Order: sequence, then structure tokens, then C-alpha cells
Amino acid sequence: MKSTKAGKPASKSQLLDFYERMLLVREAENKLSSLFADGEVPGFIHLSIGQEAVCVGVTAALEKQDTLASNHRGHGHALSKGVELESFFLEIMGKEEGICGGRGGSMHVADMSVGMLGANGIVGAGIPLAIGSALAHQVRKNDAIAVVFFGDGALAEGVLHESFNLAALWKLPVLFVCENNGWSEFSPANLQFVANVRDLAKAFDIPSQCVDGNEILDVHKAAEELTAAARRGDGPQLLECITHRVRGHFEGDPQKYRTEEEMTSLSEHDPITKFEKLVATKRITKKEMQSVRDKINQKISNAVDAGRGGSDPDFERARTDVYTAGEGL
Amino acid sequence: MKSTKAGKPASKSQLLDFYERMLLVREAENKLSSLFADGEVPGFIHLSIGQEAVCVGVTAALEKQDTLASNHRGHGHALSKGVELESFFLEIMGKEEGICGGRGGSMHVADMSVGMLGANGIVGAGIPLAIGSALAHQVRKNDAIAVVFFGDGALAEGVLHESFNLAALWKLPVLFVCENNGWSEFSPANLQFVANVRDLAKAFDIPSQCVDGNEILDVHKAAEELTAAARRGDGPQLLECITHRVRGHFEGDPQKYRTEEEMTSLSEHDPITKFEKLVATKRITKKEMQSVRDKINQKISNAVDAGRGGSDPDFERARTDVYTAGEGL
Amino acid sequence: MAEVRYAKAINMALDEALSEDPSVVLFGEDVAQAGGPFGVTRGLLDKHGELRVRDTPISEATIVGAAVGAAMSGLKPVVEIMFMDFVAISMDALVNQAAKARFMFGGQCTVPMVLRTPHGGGVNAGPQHSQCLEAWFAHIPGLKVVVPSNPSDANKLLKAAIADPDPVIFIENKAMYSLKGEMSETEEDVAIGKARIARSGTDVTIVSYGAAVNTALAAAKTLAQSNIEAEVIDLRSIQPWDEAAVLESLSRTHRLVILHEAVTSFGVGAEIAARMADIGFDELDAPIVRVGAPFMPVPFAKSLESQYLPNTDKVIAAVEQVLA
Amino acid sequence: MAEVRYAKAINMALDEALSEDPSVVLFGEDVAQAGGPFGVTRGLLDKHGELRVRDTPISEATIVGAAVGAAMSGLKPVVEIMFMDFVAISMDALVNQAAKARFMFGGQCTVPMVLRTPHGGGVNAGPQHSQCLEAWFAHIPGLKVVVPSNPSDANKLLKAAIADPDPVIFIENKAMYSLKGEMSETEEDVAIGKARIARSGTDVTIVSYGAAVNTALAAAKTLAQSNIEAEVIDLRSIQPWDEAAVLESLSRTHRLVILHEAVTSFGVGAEIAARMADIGFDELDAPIVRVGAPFMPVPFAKSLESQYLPNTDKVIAAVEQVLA
Ligand SMILES: Cc1ncc(C[n+]2csc(CCOP(=O)(O)OP(=O)(O)O)c2C)c(N)n1
Ligand SMILES: Cc1ncc(C[n+]2csc(CCOP(=O)(O)OP(=O)(O)O)c2C)c(N)n1
Ligand SMILES: [Mg+2]
Ligand SMILES: [Mg+2]
Repeated sequence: MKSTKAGKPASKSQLLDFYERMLLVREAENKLSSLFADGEVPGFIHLSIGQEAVCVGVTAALEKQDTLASNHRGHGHALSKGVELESFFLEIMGKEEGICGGRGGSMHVADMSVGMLGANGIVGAGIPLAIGSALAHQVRKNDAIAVVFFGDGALAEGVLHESFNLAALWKLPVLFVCENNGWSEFSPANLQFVANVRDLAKAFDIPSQCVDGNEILDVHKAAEELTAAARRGDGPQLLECITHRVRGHFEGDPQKYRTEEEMTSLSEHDPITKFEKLVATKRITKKEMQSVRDKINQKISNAVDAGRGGSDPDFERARTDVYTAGEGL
Repeated sequence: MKSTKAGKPASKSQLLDFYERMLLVREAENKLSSLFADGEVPGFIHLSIGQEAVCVGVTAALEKQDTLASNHRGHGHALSKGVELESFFLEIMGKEEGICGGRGGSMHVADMSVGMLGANGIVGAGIPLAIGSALAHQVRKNDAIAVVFFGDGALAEGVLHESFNLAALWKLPVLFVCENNGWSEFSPANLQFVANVRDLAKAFDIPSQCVDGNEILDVHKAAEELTAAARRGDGPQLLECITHRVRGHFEGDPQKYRTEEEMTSLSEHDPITKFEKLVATKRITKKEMQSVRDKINQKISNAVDAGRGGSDPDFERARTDVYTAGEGL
Repeated sequence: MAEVRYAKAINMALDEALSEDPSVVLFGEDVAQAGGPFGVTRGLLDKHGELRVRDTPISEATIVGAAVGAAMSGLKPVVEIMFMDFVAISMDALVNQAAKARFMFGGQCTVPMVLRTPHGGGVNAGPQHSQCLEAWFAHIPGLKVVVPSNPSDANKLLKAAIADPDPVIFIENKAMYSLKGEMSETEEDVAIGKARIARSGTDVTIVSYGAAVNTALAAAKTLAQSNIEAEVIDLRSIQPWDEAAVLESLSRTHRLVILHEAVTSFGVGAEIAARMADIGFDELDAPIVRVGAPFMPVPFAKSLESQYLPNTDKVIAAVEQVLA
Repeated sequence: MAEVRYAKAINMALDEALSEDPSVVLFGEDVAQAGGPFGVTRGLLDKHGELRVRDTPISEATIVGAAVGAAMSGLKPVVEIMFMDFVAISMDALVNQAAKARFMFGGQCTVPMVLRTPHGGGVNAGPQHSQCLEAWFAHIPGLKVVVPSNPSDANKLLKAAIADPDPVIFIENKAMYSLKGEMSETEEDVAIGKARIARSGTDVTIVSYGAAVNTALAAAKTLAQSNIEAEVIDLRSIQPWDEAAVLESLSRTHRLVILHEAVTSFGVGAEIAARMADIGFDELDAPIVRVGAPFMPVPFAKSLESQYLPNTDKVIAAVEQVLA
């Protein structure tokens, strides 16, 4: 998956790859939004529309054996870490063939085969999981690193502090990625957390960078540098990405708490539009971009068909699969 | 209780007062140590011998209505906040007449009448309690502040981080006092926590001072300044006191994990010896000091007698006192 | 008598408590500006001001710890934990601090706090947003645990919980927030620890609490068509719980079914059954049967969750079993 | 057969697991350099090195959370929480993460971790250092809960717990660490979920687990002097628990007493009683009586704690009651 050396300008194929991955996340979530509105997706879903440059920029700097712990807004983390699209849709639509057998849904998409340790319904809980995963990499000496994505709201959870400390103490190969989208549900970040996460990291001697999270090349460059540092044994690293949540906290949230001004300014920050403008000045043609879009749309449409074609999970199979040895235990 | 204006040199009566309070804590704990060795004190006890300048220096800057949350090493906090000595010994010796009816013991000495919200057996747990107490002062507009004492080991608990944030966000009248004695049970501080607590506080815009915790005048001066700031509405403040734990983590701990060098150097830091040297150069005579010592020894001896004279707690009374309405509930 | 929704009934109780007692304060995640994730606290910030109605950061351990400290210092805090599953983060403050303070300080203080939190499934919120963990709290001396089954009780019991000098876990049900019900205006005694006979019957006693009471009532209605008269007892609170009321009913019906949404094993029903198998043994004419969730996490998919949750069919089957 | 202390038996199991399986790691507060607050992990750092045996800061939430993440990433972590009371701080990691992962990820991963922690009173450690909270864990689908009653079982069950692919709470008893016992060298099956008949008898079944089994045995000895033959069942694990073994014994004795140190109300004994009041109803000739701690925090004073804890007298009284 890793594709650029830190500092080198991105190649054309890489740019197309970024574009394709961001579009995949975007269009998958657009589709989930409409499926949700139509009642085909149950429960709560949290979309990361507007934040695609973060997950794609970071995961493009990872290897397959690297592990990733995510949060409630984890569709992008999952897809860009390599979770297969059909099993992703099947899961979120609650089907037996879903990657988690329909037992977890949107807030629990995981795929151990690609190191995706799971979205998580508990704010902050992924952070210590990543610490443990990084410990495993360190003990097993397998050259892998762990990455954890969390929002600005998660900064207030004590496990962040504990995990910064433990990671620094043990020099664990872990990259902390803070997706700072300025909102924690319906509350603005400035009413939630007083400190700057980079100052905190600094107090623990954890190197950090802060980038515009809507500029994929910036995100990616920083991620390349920081993952390289973590991988070579320099200990934990932090990447703060300033970004924007376009949709409500969950689908169905009318976002009355945001000003019209903020809402209308969101399009300026769109990472995909930005990227399209940027690459248009390079060697990528409109046609090439259109063909990426067509490809993605086709994929999504296939995945939705697959999701619709999935079956209701078997209750007895689920009930007897709580422990490894099954019911008989 | 408050006795100096910040910055003013201490008066003779105040110096004598400091001496008396420090000696009270010291001699009470020396006595507890021997009572423990003789089997007259059950359970675990954690002595603060060598740390007396911290509790005395800080509490001398408090008013009676100020509240104090403590930790497992809380004898000094309790006594210097004003818990009555006999009921203190009665409690730790497990008697009905103890301040807590013998139900809590050393790790749970509390006295609501003087704002002592309790020693605490859970490392870090006193910190959010103090946040809540400070909130109460703020809402009730009673000009009081809350103080919490915690060790360097407690720095690793997530509630510290959460509480720094909440206190800063709400500008709560709270003073955080970190008693940094370099040890967390049997583990040295440098293997426990990477950050400096003042850097953390700074990240939350919490003003702080760091003093030699074995110099009572320094502790007191800093405490006067910081409590005044908290009281006038400047929000949370932090005081770090560098100090030394002379005894083991608990009584009975042979401290094999400490070097001989460290053990022998401890006497250099003794806050009471230091103080005696300091005041000897001032207007306090040997005789005056001796009379303080005599007074304290008498008090302690009376308290031990009282403790021995106490009765075994009544089980039925305890059992039916779990809820306010009693058993009938 | 007016009909109000469950969420509104709670809101009214909070509003009343804030109006009447200046020591009542309210805080939690998104409870102030946003009026609560389920709209329960809507309007309270505007009416009672930001000194007493506050949004907090996402810091459950400290939210509850601060409630304890505030309660020990003259306030009556009512805090909200958004989903009961998240209470897992606050267990130290609840169990080691709130529950113990009065006892271990020899009765020197009380801890008059209320922790409101919704439990339960039915909205496909998945394994970390649907649990019913009330058995944890009921096992802890020093805590009280209240679980209202309808808007009127929710209103009255919340007022009782806020007035109570001891720490109360007040459990709401997220699937019930929009349920409408009449606000009882009788002087009937709605006290923590006092059960209510939700339906009288002679053939079997069904003991339940919270939303499941409504399932029990629906089952009883169906059973009545086959001339089986089930008595339904709504415990209202599970710590303390009204064992006298259950025993009294059992001594008339001689058959007992216990129903709750929580996992059956080691759940609240176990205590009720165990107690009746002791003090009620001579009254029992049949095995005690419990109806609850199977021993598995709450699954996400609609089809799975609907099979997971207790329902009237399962209650009817249990009643038929004890009558067989 | 060699006699070893309970603490040493655990140490031996840890040593063996670390020696045999490079994926086993051990971490917790003061477990490495200091060899554990109760000396249980003494020597393991020196022998197995600091990569795999580590001291942690005082961060219980993250210690357990990291164990879960490590277990999902190829290790078999064994972590220690110094006193069970402190597990309150780690409940999210245990309940929402460890217990759920296998199920909610559709069986894609296991969480082969062990959390060791001592419960129980008897050393005047007071209300925050003496609790028995095992009922919390037993209620959570996905967790296993093991409570050995003697050194030999502690050794074998800990090895079984470490080998188990699922998360296991392994509960030690601080008052028992210095207890000596023979290390059984038979091939007898010591498996999680399989009870042991600690003493055979015909008149009454006493079901227990952990240190309380020894109280039950002592009571049985005394009862034998009055020609009452009590059968004592040591559950060994309470989740899963061997309900077949209990039912089988009950079908011979027809009388049941349940004993544990934890608070009786909503404790583990409630589930055993409830289950037997259902599937064992026809076998019961007398009320089921539970012996456990009263509904109050564990008090500090010697005289209070000794009255608080269950003892042989209380067990004997209970047996006499069910035989009356
Ligand atoms: C422990 C816990 N507390 C509260 C919640 C409810 N909750 C879900 S997401 C969220 C806000 C998270 O904000 P942030 O971390 O910034 O992520 P974002 O939603 O902005 O991506 C809250 C409070 C939760 N899921 N878990
Ligand atoms: C939550 C919790 N974890 C662990 C312990 C065990 N313990 C008691 S004191 C202590 C060390 C505390 O060190 P520090 O905070 O520096 O205080 P000191 O003992 O040095 O005064 C530990 C680990 C505890 N009581 N509570
Ligand atoms: Mg956010
Ligand atoms: Mg220390």
C-alpha cells in the first residue's frame, strides 16, 4: 500500500490512486446516506463525508500488516485500510454475509485480514487498543505499526492521556491520528477541550505534525514521515488533521446548532474538489478522472446489489458464537 | 486558618504554628507506626513521614469552609485540615468512636465538619471529587475553594487529564497539589510517567508553581498565591511539591528497591529538621520549641489512650447505616 | 389527565426540581445547548441558566466523580450518561466513591446525586449501545436503582430520586422515550422501593420492571383470552425491591415468571427468583421461570435483535410452562 | 506430592506459560521489578526479560484496553489488577471491548487475554480493597470467570485460562496467597466450566467457589459430627458454571445451600439458586438458602469485618435451616 518516499512528489499513478480511494469512501457514504433514509440501513450511522483526505492520506502510508483502531466514524478508515466493499455494505445493511455477520453494523466494521481492528462505539476506546496492538508488534518484532484514529471530542477521555504516557514510556510503534473536525456531536470543540493536542503530546515527548486535513498530499506526506519514524523505533507519533464534518453527527441530525455561514463554507474545504482542482493542473485528464468515477460508481452499485441480496443472519449461529468453543462450552 | 498575606515574611507565631502542625503529623505517624507494629492498628497504613511541609504549608493557606480531597497517604492532609486527633486515632484503630465509626480506617479518614472529604483508597479518585466540590463552591458562590492532594503515581491516571480539562473549561476554584515523592509504591517515578505535570497543566492554561516540598515557607508562599488566585476566580491552579517518602510504601515494606545512597540522603531533606535550623536563626528559642514538642507529645499520648479506650464498633449499627433512611428503607 | 411522552415526563421532573431547589444542578454530554441526545433536557439551559445546566466534555469518569464530589459539598447533581454502556467508564466513581461514602465515613455525609442513563435495545444500536447493566448496580450496597415503566412513574420517581439523600441510578429506556402515557394525578404513593400491581390476576405472577412491564401487560392481555389471569407486578425500583409485594402476590398465585430485557443469567431476575425460592418456597407450585435476553451481546441486525429481545410470545410460553 | 503456597502455584503457572509460549506477555503495576504486590510474579522479569514482563504506570483503563488490543494482535497477555476493586476503572475495556470483540466482529478474532485480580476481605483492607465483584463479570456474555479454591487448582486453572482463546477473569483471593496445598499430579480433568466434588455427602449440597470452599469444607466437617453429611461442590469457574454437576448433586441430596464471600443480594449465588428453582424445582425438598455477605460495604474494623464475612457458623446454621 505504501507508495511514496517521504518528501518525493507524488507520481501520476499515485495521484489517481488517491483520487480513487477518496471517491470510494465518498460515494460509499453517499450511498449509505440514501440507503439509511430509505430504511435499508438500520441503527445509527456517522458519515465522514468531507474528511476523506485523512483516512486515505494516512492509510496510503501503511503496510497491510499494520493495524488500525478506529472510532464511531470509521467507514473511511475501514475502506481505505482495505476492507472489501461488498462485505462492508453487507455488514452495514445487517446481513449474514457481512464482514461481521451483521452483528456489529456501521459502528463495528472490522476486518482482521487487513489489520482493521474495528470501528468502535465507545469514544476513546480505540486508543488503548492501538497501544496493545503496537505492543504486540514490538514484542513480535514484525516491523508493523499500529494507527489509531480519534476525533477532537475523544481528546477529553482519560485514556488518551494514559495511552500517550504508556506509548512514550514503552516507545511503542504507534501513530495517533486526531481528526479534528471541530465538533463533538452537537458541541463545538472550543467548549469541549481546552488544550491543543500537540502541546499535550509534546509534554510526553511525542513528536507531532499538524496539517490541513483536507489536503491529501499534506496529510500523506506527514503520515509518511511519522509512520517511518514509528516504524524505525522512534516511538509514538501524533498527526493532527484539521478537517470538517459535512454531515450531521449521525444521519438524521438536522444540525441546527451550526451557523449558516459554517454550513455554506464547507464546500470550500471539500478534499475531493480540492484534489480535482489540484490534479487538473497536472497530467491527469478529465477523461481519466471520469473513468475513475465510473469505476467507483460501478463498484458501489455492485456492492449495494450484493448488500440487498444478502440474507438475514442466522440467530442460532450468532447465539452460539459468543465463545470460541461455541455453545457446548 | 489562613495566616499570612502572600509575600509577607512569616511572623513568629506563624512559625511556631507551622512547627506545631508539622510535629503533630510527624509524631502522630511515628506513633501509628509503632501501634501498627504492635498489632494495634489493622489493615494497611501509608505514612507521610518526610512530607509534612506539604500538607501543613498548603492547608495553612486554606479557610475552614474550603474542601480537601486526599489520597491513600492522607494522615497529614487530615490532621492539618483540622481533623480532631482523638477521633483520628480512634478511627485508625478501628473503634466505634472514630471519626468514621471504625468503618474506614487509615485509608478513609474524613471529617465533613472541617471540609476533609476523605482519604481515598483509589489512586486518582480524589481528583474528580475535588472538581465536583469546586463546582459546588462555584454554584453556591460561597468563596470557598477545593484542594486535592495526589502523588506522582496518580499522574498516570486518566482522571487527572479529564479533571484538568474540566476545571479549566469551567474555571473552577480548585488547587491541584502534586506531592512528587519520586515513588509510586515500589516503582520510581521516571519509569512511571514521562511528562512533567506542570507542562501538562500549561497545555490546559492552568498556572502552576513548583517548590521544594520540604521547605515549608516555600510551600506556604506558593500555596498562598495559588489559593488566592483560585479564590478570586482565576480558575484552577497547580502546585507541584518535590518531596521525599521516608518510610516504605506501606508499613512493613522493607524498601529493598531503594539504594542505600537514597535512604541515607533522606535525612538531609527532613522538613522538620530543616525548619528547626531555619527558625533557630530567628527569634524562636530552644525552650519554645521544646514546649511545642512537649505539647504535641502529650496530645498524641492522650489520643492513643483515647484510641485504646474506644470500643469495638457495633455491627448492627453499621449494617443499618448504609442508606440514609437506614435499614427500613 | 394529560398525556405526555416519557421523555417529556422526565423533562418536567427535571424542570420542577431545578425550579424548586437551587442546589439541583444538571450536567452531562450535550444536555445543555443541544437539549440532550434524546431531547430529554430541552429548554432547561434557557430556563435555569448556564451556572446550573452544563454541557461537559466526553469524560464519563470525571463527570460522575464530579457529581459525587458536588453531592458531598452541598449540591444535588443530576448527571446524564448518554448510553448505559458508557457507565462502564464511570464505575469507580459510582461504586467505590458514591456508594461507599456515607457508610465508610460513618454517616457523616450523604451523596444526594442522580445518574440518569438509558438502557435497552430495539433501535439497532448494536452491542455497545443497547446493554441493560442494572444488575451491576443492584449488587452494590449504597446505590439505589430505579427503572420506571411509564411516563407518570418516570416523572414521580425521578422527583423522588432527586429528593433522595442517597445516590440513585435512574434508568430510562431509549426505545420508550416517545411512548405516551397519562400523568397520574392521584395522591398514590410512588416511592422508591414500592412496587405497583400493574394488573391484578390470580393464576400466575409476572414480575418485571421498566419497559418490559409493558410486554408483560400485553402478554397478560393475550393470556386472558385463554382465561389465564396473570398478575403483573411493576417493581419500579430494583434496589431496594419490594420483596413483600412479590411474596404477597406469589402467595395468591403460587406461580412465578420473571421478565426483564437484560441478559437472564446473573441478571436482576436471578435475585428475585433466588429470594422467592427461599422465603417463598412453600408458596411455589411450579418452577420459577425467567424470561430475559439470551447469553450473547445485543446483535445489530434487525432480524437478530428482534429474536434477541424478550417479547410477549416468550412471556406467554413461560406462563404456559409454569401452569403446565 | 509437593506442598506449595497459593501464590507460588500461580507463579509457577505464569512461569510455565511464559516459558512455553513466546506470545504470552505479562504486565501490570509493580509486577516486574518488584515481583508483584503480593509476590506472585517474583522472578519472572529476570527469567523472561523486560520485553515480555513489564511494569506499568497506574492506568488501569489503559492496561486492560492494551491487553485487549494485544490479544487481537497475536499476543496472549496476562495482566494484573492489584485489587479487584480497581477493575471498576477498566470495565469498558473488559465489557465493551474484550467481551464483545469475537461476537461483534463475526468470529473474526479471539481475545486470548487473562486478567488476574484478587478479591476478598479478611485483611482489614477496608471498603475499597476487599470487594468481591465477580457477579458483574459473570453477567457479561463473552467473558469467562474462574475462581480457584486451592493452590493446585489455581495452577491448573491459570494454565487453562492462558490457553483459552477467550478473555478470562482469573480471580485470586488475597487472604489465601499464603495458603499451602498439595499440587495434584493426577491427570484429573481440571477444565474451566467443570465443577469438582470437594467432599461427597448425601444430606445437603453446599455449592461454593474460591476461598469459601474451604469454609464449606470446614462446616461440613463439623456437621459430620452430628451425622449430617454435606456434599461440597467447588464450582471452580462461575462463568461458565457447571449446572449439570449441581443438579446431579441436588437430585441426590434434595437440599441446597449456596455460599460465597460476595454480597448475597444479586450475587453469583442468586443465579445458582434461580437456576435450581427452575430446572431443579422437582428435586427440592426445602427452600434454597444462600450464605454470603450482608448488604453493606466491607467494613474496616477487625470486629466489624469478622462479623461481616461468611464463616462456618453461618454455613452450619443455613444447613440446619434447610434440614429443619
Ligand atoms: C464513551 C462515549 N461517550 C459518549 C459517546 C457518544 N458520542 C458518540 S460520538 C461523540 C462525539 C465524538 O466526537 P469526536 O471524537 O470529535 O468525533 P466526530 O464525531 O467529530 O468524528 C459522542 C459524544 C460515546 N459513543 N462513547
Ligand atoms: C486505582 C488504583 N490503582 C492502584 C492502587 C495501588 N496503589 C496504592 S498507592 C499506589 C502508588 C501511588 O503513588 P503516588 O500517587 O505517587 O503516591 P505515594 O504513595 O507516593 O504517596 C498504588 C499503585 C490503588 N490504590 N488504586
Ligand atoms: Mg469531532
Ligand atoms: Mg509518589
